Amino acid sequence: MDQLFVNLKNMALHLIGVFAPDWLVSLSSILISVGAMTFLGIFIMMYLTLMERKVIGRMQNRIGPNRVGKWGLLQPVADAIKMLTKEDIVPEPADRLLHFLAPVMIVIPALLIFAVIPFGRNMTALDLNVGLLYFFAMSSTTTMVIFMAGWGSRNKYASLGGMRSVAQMISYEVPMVLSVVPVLLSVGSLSTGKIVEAQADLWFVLTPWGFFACVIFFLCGVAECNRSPFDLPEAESEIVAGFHTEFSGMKFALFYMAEFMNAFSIAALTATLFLGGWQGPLLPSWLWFILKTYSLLFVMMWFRGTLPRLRADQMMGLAWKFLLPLALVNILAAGLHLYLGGPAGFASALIILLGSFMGLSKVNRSYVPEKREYVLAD
Amino acid sequence: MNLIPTEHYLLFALVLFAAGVTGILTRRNVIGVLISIELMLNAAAINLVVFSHTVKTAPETGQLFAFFVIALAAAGAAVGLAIVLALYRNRHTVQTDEMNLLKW
Amino acid sequence: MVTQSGWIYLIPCYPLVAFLLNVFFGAKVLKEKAAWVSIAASVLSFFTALPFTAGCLQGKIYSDRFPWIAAGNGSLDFGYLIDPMAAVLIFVVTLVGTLIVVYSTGYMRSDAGYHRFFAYVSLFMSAMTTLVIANNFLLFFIAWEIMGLCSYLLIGFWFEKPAAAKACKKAFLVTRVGDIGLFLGILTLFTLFGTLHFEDIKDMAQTAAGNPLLPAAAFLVFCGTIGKSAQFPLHVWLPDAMEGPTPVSALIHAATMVAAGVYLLARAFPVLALSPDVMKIILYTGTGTAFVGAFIALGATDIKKVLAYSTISQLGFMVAAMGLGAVNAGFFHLVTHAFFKALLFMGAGSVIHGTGTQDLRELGGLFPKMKSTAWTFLIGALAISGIPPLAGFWSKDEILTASHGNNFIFTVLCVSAFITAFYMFRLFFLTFLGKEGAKSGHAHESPLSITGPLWVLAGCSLLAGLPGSPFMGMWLQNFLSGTRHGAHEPQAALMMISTALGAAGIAFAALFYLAVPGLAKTAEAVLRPAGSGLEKSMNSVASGIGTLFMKAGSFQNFFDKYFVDGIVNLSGYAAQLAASSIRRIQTGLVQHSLLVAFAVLMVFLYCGMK
Amino acid sequence: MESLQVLVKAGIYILMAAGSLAAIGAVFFPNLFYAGLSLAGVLICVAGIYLSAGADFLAMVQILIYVGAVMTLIIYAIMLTNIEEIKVSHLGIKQILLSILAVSGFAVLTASAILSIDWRPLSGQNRLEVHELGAALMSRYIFPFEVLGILLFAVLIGAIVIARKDKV
Repeated sequence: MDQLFVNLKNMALHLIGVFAPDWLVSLSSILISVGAMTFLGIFIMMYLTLMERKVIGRMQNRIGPNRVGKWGLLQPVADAIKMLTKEDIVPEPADRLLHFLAPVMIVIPALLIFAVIPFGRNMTALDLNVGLLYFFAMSSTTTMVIFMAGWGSRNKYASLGGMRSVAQMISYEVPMVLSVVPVLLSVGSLSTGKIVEAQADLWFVLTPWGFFACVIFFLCGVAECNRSPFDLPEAESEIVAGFHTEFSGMKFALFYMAEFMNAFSIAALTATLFLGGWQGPLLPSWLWFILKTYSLLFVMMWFRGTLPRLRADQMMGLAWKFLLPLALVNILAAGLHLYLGGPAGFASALIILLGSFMGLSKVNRSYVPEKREYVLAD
Repeated sequence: MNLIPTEHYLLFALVLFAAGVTGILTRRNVIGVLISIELMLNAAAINLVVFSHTVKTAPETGQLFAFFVIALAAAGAAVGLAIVLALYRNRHTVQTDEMNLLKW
Repeated sequence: MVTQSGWIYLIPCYPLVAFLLNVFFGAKVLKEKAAWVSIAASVLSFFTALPFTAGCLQGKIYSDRFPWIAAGNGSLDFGYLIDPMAAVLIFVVTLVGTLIVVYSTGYMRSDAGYHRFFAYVSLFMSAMTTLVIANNFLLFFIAWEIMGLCSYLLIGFWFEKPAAAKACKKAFLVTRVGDIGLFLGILTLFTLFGTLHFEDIKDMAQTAAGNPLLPAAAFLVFCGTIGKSAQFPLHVWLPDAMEGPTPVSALIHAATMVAAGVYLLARAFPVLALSPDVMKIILYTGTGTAFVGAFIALGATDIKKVLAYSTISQLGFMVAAMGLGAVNAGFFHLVTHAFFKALLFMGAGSVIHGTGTQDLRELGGLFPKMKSTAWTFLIGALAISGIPPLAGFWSKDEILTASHGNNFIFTVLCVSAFITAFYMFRLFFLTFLGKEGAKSGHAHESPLSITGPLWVLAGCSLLAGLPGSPFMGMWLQNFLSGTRHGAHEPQAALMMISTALGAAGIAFAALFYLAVPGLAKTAEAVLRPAGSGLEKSMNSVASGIGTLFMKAGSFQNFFDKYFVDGIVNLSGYAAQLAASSIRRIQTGLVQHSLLVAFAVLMVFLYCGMK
Repeated sequence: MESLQVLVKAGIYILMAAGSLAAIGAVFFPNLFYAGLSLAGVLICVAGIYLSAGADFLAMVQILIYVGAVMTLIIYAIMLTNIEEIKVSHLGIKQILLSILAVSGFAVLTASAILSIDWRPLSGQNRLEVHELGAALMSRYIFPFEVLGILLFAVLIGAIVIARKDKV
């Protein structure tokens, strides 16, 4: 069962290999995996929207979409049709090229990231030995695309929203990259496959530095995709809808899809790096992977359902004044843990981490603006 | 496994470099000039990478130097753009031909 | 036998001290007593000079040098030289000077600038004496210039009178033209001989015989004389110089300063002798001036103008003598002329003092009122006309005998002598005889301080001729030349002719002005326009020369402004032009300089690749 | 496998062509935002070239630093100095012609130099593992690495001091 999909692919290849020249066979193997990725992306995106609305509904003591299809299962299809049929409005002063290009170019990196995610034992599409760095590179290109969207639509709010989300993404990218360093220290390689294999006996999340790294990584990930507590840029109550205010119809759908794909990849990577990816006792590898990823997705939705939105300065403060120092200390703790090994390392790492956590939270007492007395108009 | 003969890499780098220089010489906007400078730096980095393996004792020299080039380019761009902003604030222009205080 | 004596330096110093005293203490301290200081100074210099004149009589020559400017290996040194010629002249100058100073105490009595006058006169005396005893051309030239200054100051003494101011300027400028010639002449002499001392030049004259510079030097020196001694082209300043007080005219424009020019010719004679054509120029100028001067004097109506033109004419005689080579004759005439011309001027002075006017038409019949002036004036007139026993006859006769060879010159000089006699007695008859003029009414005789010197000079005019006359065997000429045969043999015939000329002149004057009453008016009617016409033509010639100089000056100014300055400005402008063109390169645009840098890089690359 | 190689070679040439086009675009686009984006295109093509030349780590770093950080900086600068409106984006025609002339001269010279040399002995790559790079960075090139760190730190502070409004 474990290698189900791999075997399927090989069978298909043999089938093609019968009557096609060999170069066509290798080409088709690439095509098959790419096709699978794309289909997976779209399928996930659609049913994540549904899942989210169901979960948020349940949290708000309501059922969520159940009109369309059994338990609302066809709701995503309905949304898709709606999105396709909606008229695609392009604002007059907008820059035609940028307005068209932005949605296209935001989906590309989101999809490219899937190549690196290990869905199951030797089920990673492209096992680069710089896999993780590849992930960070792709996620960083989105900043430029957001600018394009914001600037292209010539809308003051859109460009301001774009600037804000870019600033937020850059701020959270730094702690995210640093939080991954302890994992590299212990594994010694950037390739995602090796990382998962290294967690065969012990998931990293169970080590002190691993746990903190996982929390930092997950929080930064959430911030990267502008979700939940950090969704200030396109929050309804704030500046209209952030950088994609001027987009409607299919273009807006693409933005929406890219957002969910990013969320999925963040969850997948957190699972790969810290929760042991597809490592799991009984179930087939890919099933473990799906379980872990979706549980993390559930946490994200949980955040969305419960946590209030962070103010802009609080958000920035969290990134630069809390997560970044914590990540740095985490690297130190991981170093100690690996170097000393055994319980001594474990204890020292734990102590350092808890100490720094307490210190940082004390230092970062939430900023209470001084009491303002209001002068009533006489 | 060298797929491409080295000349083509060098020619591509030359094209980039030539474009960069033309950009610097013709662009009327300082940020345009900065963009051209980035082009030239990339051209140089390509050459470094292409010849990195020729140093038998330390084959990774070229690539590391390319890495340093990229880092420095980023630093350069940062300071350059900071200066552009300061310039814009003081002289309300970023056109190179309007910045001719040294004109006789 | 050459000897030295310190006393000689004192001769010019006494008047100089007098000058300084008058200048610094004249106004406040001396006031009236300024005259006594000058008189004392001139008397002292006269008595200091006397022993040296005597020394020269015994054949001694006083000469000494002291280095004044040490330039490189050679050095310009000053000093004095008293040889027979200087001895005689120093005697004459100091004597006449003293008499005139005494005369002017009376004449200038009530004048405001009393001390100033005597200061200038003393300065003039010291300059004249320095000139006489100088032993080289440079000291001579310095004294020459100071005399020019003094003549300027004295002519313009009554500077509030515009005519006087104009006259002194005119005198100074015209003599300056001559002085420039003299200065160039001195420089040429210096280049020729390397020294300026009279004896050295006399010895070395032969060496430069062939050199073309010699005639040039000679002519240039002669220019000095033309200027100072009022010869033909540059004589215009002398008649105007009459604006000055009469003693000034007497001292400067009769006796001493104008004589300096002739003394210069005498000193430079060795050089002149070597250039025959310059001698010819001198001769013709001299005779020309003599004739013209005499003719204009005929038409003059002002006493002093008549005497001024007569001085010009007599100087013409002396210069002609020099031109003929008869240095001693010329010099002898200079000495006699000094005496009787000073006498005539002082006579005229006392007439002016008495009547208050200079115009002949307002004078007449003064004989009974001013007896001594009249008699002395008569003696002077007789002397100048060349009546035998008096001084004028002997010296003029000498000149006539010298010019005997060249009959054209001889005839012109004879005519001039005749005209001289005629205009002198015309002057005498118009002022002293005939009927009373407008101003003759209340004329009165001048005081003793004026008539005294008149009588002394009358005596000198009587006696001065004898030393040069045959009675004393041509002693003066021999003494001057230092040889036995100083002068030409006196020919009885010539003597007869010259006396005849003088007598004829006087007779005609008497005929015209005394005998026939109507004839005087017609004569005047004819003579006056002729005289003034000639005067005007002479003036126009002089001003022609002036404008010539003006043209040269303006051309030089034009050349200097446009060529010399032009070139300088051009270089400045060229530099500026070059700079402004190069400046354009500095466009201030960064990309331009980058482009240039890149182009240069490409050139290096290309060279590297070849 | 050689069919794959043909594909890769074709890919590389396409990347080079795209890179050159994007570079020319970056230089000649009047609208500066497009120029910025074409620069991003060039950077990504160059990253592809690095991959083909065997420098994977460098490619990823290139994209991460250049496209992530430098492009953001450039676009920020563009937005803050609202250059968009100014129409004339290039200098006078004379300057353009002269510089093109000079550059083409330079290009011809260098190209002739490149083509005249036989590079074969020098060609050939070896794909370097990231850990090899890391080891070399920390052993042989530790000094440049530290200096780079200090430099970036200084640049960080410097850029902020220059760019911010002086608190007057």
